[in-house]
Amino acid sequence: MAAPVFELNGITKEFPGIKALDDVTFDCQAGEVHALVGENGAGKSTLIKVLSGVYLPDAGAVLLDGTARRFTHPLQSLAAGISVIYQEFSLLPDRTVAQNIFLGRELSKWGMLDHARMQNETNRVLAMFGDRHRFDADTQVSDLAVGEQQMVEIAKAISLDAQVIVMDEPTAALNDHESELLFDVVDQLRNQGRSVVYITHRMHEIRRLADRVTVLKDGQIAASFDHVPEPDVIIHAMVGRALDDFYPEAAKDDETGEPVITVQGGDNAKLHDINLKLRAGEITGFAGIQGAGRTALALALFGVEPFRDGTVTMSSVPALFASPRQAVRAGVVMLPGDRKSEGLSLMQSVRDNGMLSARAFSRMTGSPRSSEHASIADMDKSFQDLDIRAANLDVEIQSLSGGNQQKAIVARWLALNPKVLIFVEPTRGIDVNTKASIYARMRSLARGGAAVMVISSDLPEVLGVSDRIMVMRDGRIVAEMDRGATEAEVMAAATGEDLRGAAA
Amino acid sequence: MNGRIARFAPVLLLLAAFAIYIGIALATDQSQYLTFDNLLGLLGRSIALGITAVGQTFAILIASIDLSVANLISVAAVLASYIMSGDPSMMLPAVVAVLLVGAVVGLVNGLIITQLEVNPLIATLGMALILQGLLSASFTNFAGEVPKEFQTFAYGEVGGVSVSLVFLVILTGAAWAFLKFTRMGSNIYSVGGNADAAKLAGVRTARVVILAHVICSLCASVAGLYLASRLRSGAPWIGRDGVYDLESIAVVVIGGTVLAGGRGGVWGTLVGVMIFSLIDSIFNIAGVDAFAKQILRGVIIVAAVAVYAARSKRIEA
Amino acid sequence: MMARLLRINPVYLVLLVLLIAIAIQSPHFLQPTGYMNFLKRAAPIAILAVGQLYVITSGGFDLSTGSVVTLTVIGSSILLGQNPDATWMVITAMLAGGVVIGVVNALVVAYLRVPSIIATLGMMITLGGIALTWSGGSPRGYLPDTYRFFGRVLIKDLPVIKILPVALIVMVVVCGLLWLLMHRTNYGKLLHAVGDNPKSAHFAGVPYVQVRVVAFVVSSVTAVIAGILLGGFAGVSTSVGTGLELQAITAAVIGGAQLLGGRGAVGSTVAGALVLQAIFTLLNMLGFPKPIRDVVQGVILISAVALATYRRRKTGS
Amino acid sequence: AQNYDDPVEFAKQEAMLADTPNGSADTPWLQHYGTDMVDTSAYAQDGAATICFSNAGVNNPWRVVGWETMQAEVDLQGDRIAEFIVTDAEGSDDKQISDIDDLLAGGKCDVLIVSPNTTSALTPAVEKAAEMLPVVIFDRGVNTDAPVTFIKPIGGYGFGIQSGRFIAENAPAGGKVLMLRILPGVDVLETRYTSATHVLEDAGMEIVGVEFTDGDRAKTKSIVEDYLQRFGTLDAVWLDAGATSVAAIEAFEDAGMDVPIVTGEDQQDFLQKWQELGLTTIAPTYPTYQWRTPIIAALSILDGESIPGPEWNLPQPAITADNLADFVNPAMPPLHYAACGCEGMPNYPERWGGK
Ligand SMILES: Nc1ncnc2c1ncn2[C@@H]1O[C@H](COP(=O)(O)OP(=O)(O)OP(=O)(O)O)[C@@H](O)[C@H]1O
Ligand SMILES: Nc1ncnc2c1ncn2[C@@H]1O[C@H](COP(=O)(O)OP(=O)(O)OP(=O)(O)O)[C@@H](O)[C@H]1O
Ligand SMILES: [Mg+2]
Ligand SMILES: [Mg+2]
Repeated sequence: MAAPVFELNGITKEFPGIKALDDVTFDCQAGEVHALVGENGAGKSTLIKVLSGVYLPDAGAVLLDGTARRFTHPLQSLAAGISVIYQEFSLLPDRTVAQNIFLGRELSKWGMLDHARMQNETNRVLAMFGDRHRFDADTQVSDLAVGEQQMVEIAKAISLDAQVIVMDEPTAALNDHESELLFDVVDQLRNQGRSVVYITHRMHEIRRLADRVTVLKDGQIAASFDHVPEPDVIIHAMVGRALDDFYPEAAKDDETGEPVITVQGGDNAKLHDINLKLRAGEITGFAGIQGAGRTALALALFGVEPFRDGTVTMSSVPALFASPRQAVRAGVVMLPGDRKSEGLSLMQSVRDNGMLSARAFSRMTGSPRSSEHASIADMDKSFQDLDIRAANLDVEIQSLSGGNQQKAIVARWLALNPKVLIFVEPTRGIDVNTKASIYARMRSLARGGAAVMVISSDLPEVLGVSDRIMVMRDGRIVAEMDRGATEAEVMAAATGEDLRGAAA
Repeated sequence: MNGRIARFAPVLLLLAAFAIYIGIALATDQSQYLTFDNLLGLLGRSIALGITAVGQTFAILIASIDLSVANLISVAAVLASYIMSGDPSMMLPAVVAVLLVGAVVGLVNGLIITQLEVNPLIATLGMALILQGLLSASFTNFAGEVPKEFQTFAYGEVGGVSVSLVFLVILTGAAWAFLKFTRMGSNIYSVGGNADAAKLAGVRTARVVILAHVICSLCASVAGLYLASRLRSGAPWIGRDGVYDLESIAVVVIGGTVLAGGRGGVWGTLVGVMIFSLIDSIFNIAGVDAFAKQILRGVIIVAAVAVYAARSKRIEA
Repeated sequence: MMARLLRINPVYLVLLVLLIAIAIQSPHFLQPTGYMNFLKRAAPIAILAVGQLYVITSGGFDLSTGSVVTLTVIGSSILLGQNPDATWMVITAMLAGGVVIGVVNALVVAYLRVPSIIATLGMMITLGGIALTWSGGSPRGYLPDTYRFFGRVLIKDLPVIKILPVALIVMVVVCGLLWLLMHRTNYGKLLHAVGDNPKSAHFAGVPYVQVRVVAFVVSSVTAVIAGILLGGFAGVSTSVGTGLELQAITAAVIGGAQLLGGRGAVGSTVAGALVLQAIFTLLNMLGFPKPIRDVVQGVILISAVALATYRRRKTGS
Repeated sequence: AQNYDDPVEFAKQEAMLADTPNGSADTPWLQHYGTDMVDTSAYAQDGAATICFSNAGVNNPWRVVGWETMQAEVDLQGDRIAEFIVTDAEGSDDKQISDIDDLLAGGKCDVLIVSPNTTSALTPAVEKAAEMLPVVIFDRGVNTDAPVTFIKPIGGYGFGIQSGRFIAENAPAGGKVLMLRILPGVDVLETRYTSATHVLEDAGMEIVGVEFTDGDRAKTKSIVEDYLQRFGTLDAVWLDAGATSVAAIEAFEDAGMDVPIVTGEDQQDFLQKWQELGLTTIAPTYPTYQWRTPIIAALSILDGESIPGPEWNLPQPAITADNLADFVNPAMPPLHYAACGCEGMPNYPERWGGK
């Protein structure tokens, strides 16, 4: 085997109260895609940050082309040819695509910025995605959809012509179409002889891309494969057991009840002629390409950007909410897609985050220990049921991993016994094991009589969890399918093209 | 689309203020205020504010703020007139000393903010108190005097236009070019827009923050020199009495630079200054009494900022 | 061990050290008149600081409180000058005025989305103008003894403590109630959540506008109460409130409040106010002039925040 | 920097205090010391005058009373004044310079009155204005003789002499005196302090402290409380201005002590407290009737009449126990300055906030 481009040898990294990495060894060769997988909190991102110099390891060595290096700033690793797409976005919304791509290494001529050359370079990099993207070098980033912003991130990393490119869950915000663009880019990189470290929770991406697979668990190497094994082998290594029932079983016939919420002729700036019934006991999945209007529909139902026209009713009572508070009061709740900015109070404790909504709907002067909807004890029990892992429940929630944070928001809503739950990208950045438990939770909520709405860019997920699938395109619901629909059928409806032939 | 409205909002506000000015001048039969000289004079009213605000724009662009400018202005003015003491040969040393003090104050502000990670509002407020205290402990009144030659800065004219006005326009132009065409200028926008992202991309954010504060403080020092020239001397209260801290922030924001950083520019700030001068003049020709003026000014600041803010969907702190 | 020490809010320790230093400087301080006078003077600033803490915890600043204090004193004296027997009615009217000002501040912030520094700065300027217009620039009327009771009267001939200023009772009651509201009710938790992340609070169904309104109202109402105490202590003047908002912010910051929201404790804020008052007292005793006081206030402001940042990093919280 | 401890000026003002001013004692705002007059025939013009006034600000009660008095004087003059154009610099030198520019640019002024915010800063602007039209300065001066005249009361030294002497004569010999000042750096206040200090020291009084109050009543009261704690008692409190005298008096009251000499000024709240408690004290004045004089002077200039100049020194009476009753008027606001010379003017007392 050729010498690896980089090696991480015996890396150990501790944070106050947690050993995030424990004697981890990892490497990557030229022209290779090495997949790094593991549950939430396994230490994947931390390992990458050690490689790139965001963190200094407590023990162990970083070797590049066989020489030990000590990066203390991402800039140094970048200069050494390591480029990272971090899990958290790092774009400047008020600047253009070109300005973002050249952030920190602007080209200049005679001491003046060379705007024209940066523009050209940017367009050259964007060409790697083919011509199927909707933006160009001088588009302002804030005008882009989330998936497109992720593509800018990727373009930025690629444009550096680095030898090593690390992608930390790059497809988390991408739809299938955009994911395909990305896979093409990864193939191109491999063919150019670059090394790619690819972190993901999605098994089919590993099959599609990886040459090697390493599994992290609790900060240690759980398994390492020089080939791509079957998914259940990987999953077994990640969770320590096989996942038999990954997706929940379908709703039984007698479980589907009356419509809980009904929309007729719903219309606003982004949505047109929405007719929709969400039924008790049923999980309704929403599929569509980015910008199809799924999030907009969720925001309309939840009262953030309400319908301007049409009627919404819940058991024949008008339910056109003007604010989330009204929606929640009526029993419609949403789990936002962007947990950090829309879901969490990062500085508050896990408990306080869980209790937040229960308190919001109790008397303001009432005791925070036992509000009308839940007591601290109830909440602690709920946390336990959901298997939330935290040092203790009084730590700030920002110290928890993404999956555990998501569960805390689930616990928050459970306290209010909601009638309609809207999950937006419920498993973005969440590991397989936790995913399964969230799916199971959705089903049990439905069994409890709630209507569940799921919006996800992960098509297998939509197909796997839903009893009924609604496909959206250009702000309209264009198709309704039953459980058992195929990816090809859904994509055909979502794109308006017949892809069945092409998919074969 | 929204971006475009935001871009021109300061100009629209300026036109509105201008229309009111003309309207009132005509309505009260005071058309003598509408001559070209008078309109130039309008801008000339606010040179010190303009110079300070150009600097403040840099601080706000990096999502910081500088509340110490007013007191630094006093320090600069007092120091300048104290060192000059009427002696033309001391002009150069005095200017150098004042700029040096400005640079040091900016440096210290920047260091406190970046190295001690103190909230900029608090850091510069603390600096303001420290500067004012040190100055008042050393000087209690007008100190020294600037020589006649130095008064050219405030009172001289080139081609019928005052030197100071020309200076302000050149300063603004230079600041604009710096922001637009240099890497450092680009970094200022990046750090203001998303400091973490800039850091990850290898921008030395601390240096950018410090530089922005140094520029801000240098501008305030120059404003102090201007006031020393205009008032012939410097006193420990002139910066504070001119409320240059709050007014400079207000004009920057009215000029379209967002307090959260990363968006805006110095030409907008200059427009903001013109709006403020116009408002002052409107009050003068309409004969609004001093107390009512104050009420209106408070309302106008909030209303002008609301014009920008109401469009944004963000939930502000 | 070190970590545990770091976790205790150092403000209490600092307060203890300062009080010991004062007692050494002036043994008289240990007698009832000594420490009671100290507490009496600290009362208005402690009350103001706790009110300010509510706004800081909600993620903003309230710069208008100083002018609310002034307006309260001026307004009360004008109204009572016309009808000296109406003390209770005037106090009620002033508190109602405080509520209105708080509501306006909050609505401007929440609906017009004007950053709270600018919104309350505008309010500060406007209220200053209103106070001047209402009074014609100079105090009018007077404050009868029934009104001045709260700020001026000492209850005498008590066992052990001998004297007890009414202002101290007011402080204990007000701060006690606000402690309960902040730390023992749902509201307090919601306030922290809104300050931490307004958007996620909004999405969690928190009535964030109401939460903010209450925070600003608490702040303005505490300013009215502080105004009643200050007017009671020394009578009418047009400058009573000047600079108090900065002292209140300083006190809250010394007490460890997290600027921009999400963290704050009433107990340590009161301690912060006492620390500030103790420092001023000590400087006076040591014969330092006012300018030096400013310098010291500036230095402690910066170091308090720097220390808090440092602690947070060390304890990893 | 200026010299605030000038023996020549001290002697000059001391002499004026002893001297009798020219003119009728019923109209002190028209009186003047000495015989120097300036000829203004060059400025004579016909018809109603447009008077322009650049005010430093109305940012303290003294200026508020003065400003009302001046406007009343304008009303009193009726048709003689066609227009009275005013700018208010809100306490900023920079703005006042612009204001004067604006007034000149407006081109309507026949005569310009300036109440400078600070002496040296306004000098160039005033010089420039004086080239174009007659200028009258009052209250604070300018460093130039370009204006036609500069109207002011006797001055700060005189004020300090009056209150200092009273303490020296009425307090126990060698007694403890606390001196309270508003803030440093204001010329009229600095000279009050230096002259009073000389008088007190010469009389062998013990000055136990000099403190700045920022003109804040709460601070004043706190300071006096602290001194009482430290020294047990005080024999006199000297203040450079009367706005916070009552707060100083209250500190004694609240401590349950007899009130010693606490000097003040002609503010009503102080005078009333004095009368109510039967205090032993004095109230030197810096009379607000000086705001009447510039209007009268301006009109005289445009009539070509000679007026006192280049310095027009107005009398500066002190209120004593003998004439206290003449000045006390509970109908007036607490910080109304009794020596306003405004009792006979239109709209008295409402215009000044009385009832
Ligand atoms: N800055 C930090 N301070 C304290 N603990 C941290 C920090 N960063 C990460 N951790 C902890 O280290 C562990 C590993 O986190 P890491 O982010 O590497 O997980 P991950 O494998 O990337 O998970 P995910 O799939 O959710 O992204 C987690 O328990 C996390 O809570
Ligand atoms: N959390 C949010 N809060 C407020 N507005 C949002 C939020 N998320 C999305 N939006 C708004 O909704 C619009 C639609 O979002 P987007 O472009 O992602 O399409 P979408 O409707 O989400 O389509 P899909 O979800 O099917 O991809 C966005 O342009 C944005 O203005
Ligand atoms: Mg991760
Ligand atoms: Mg979406």
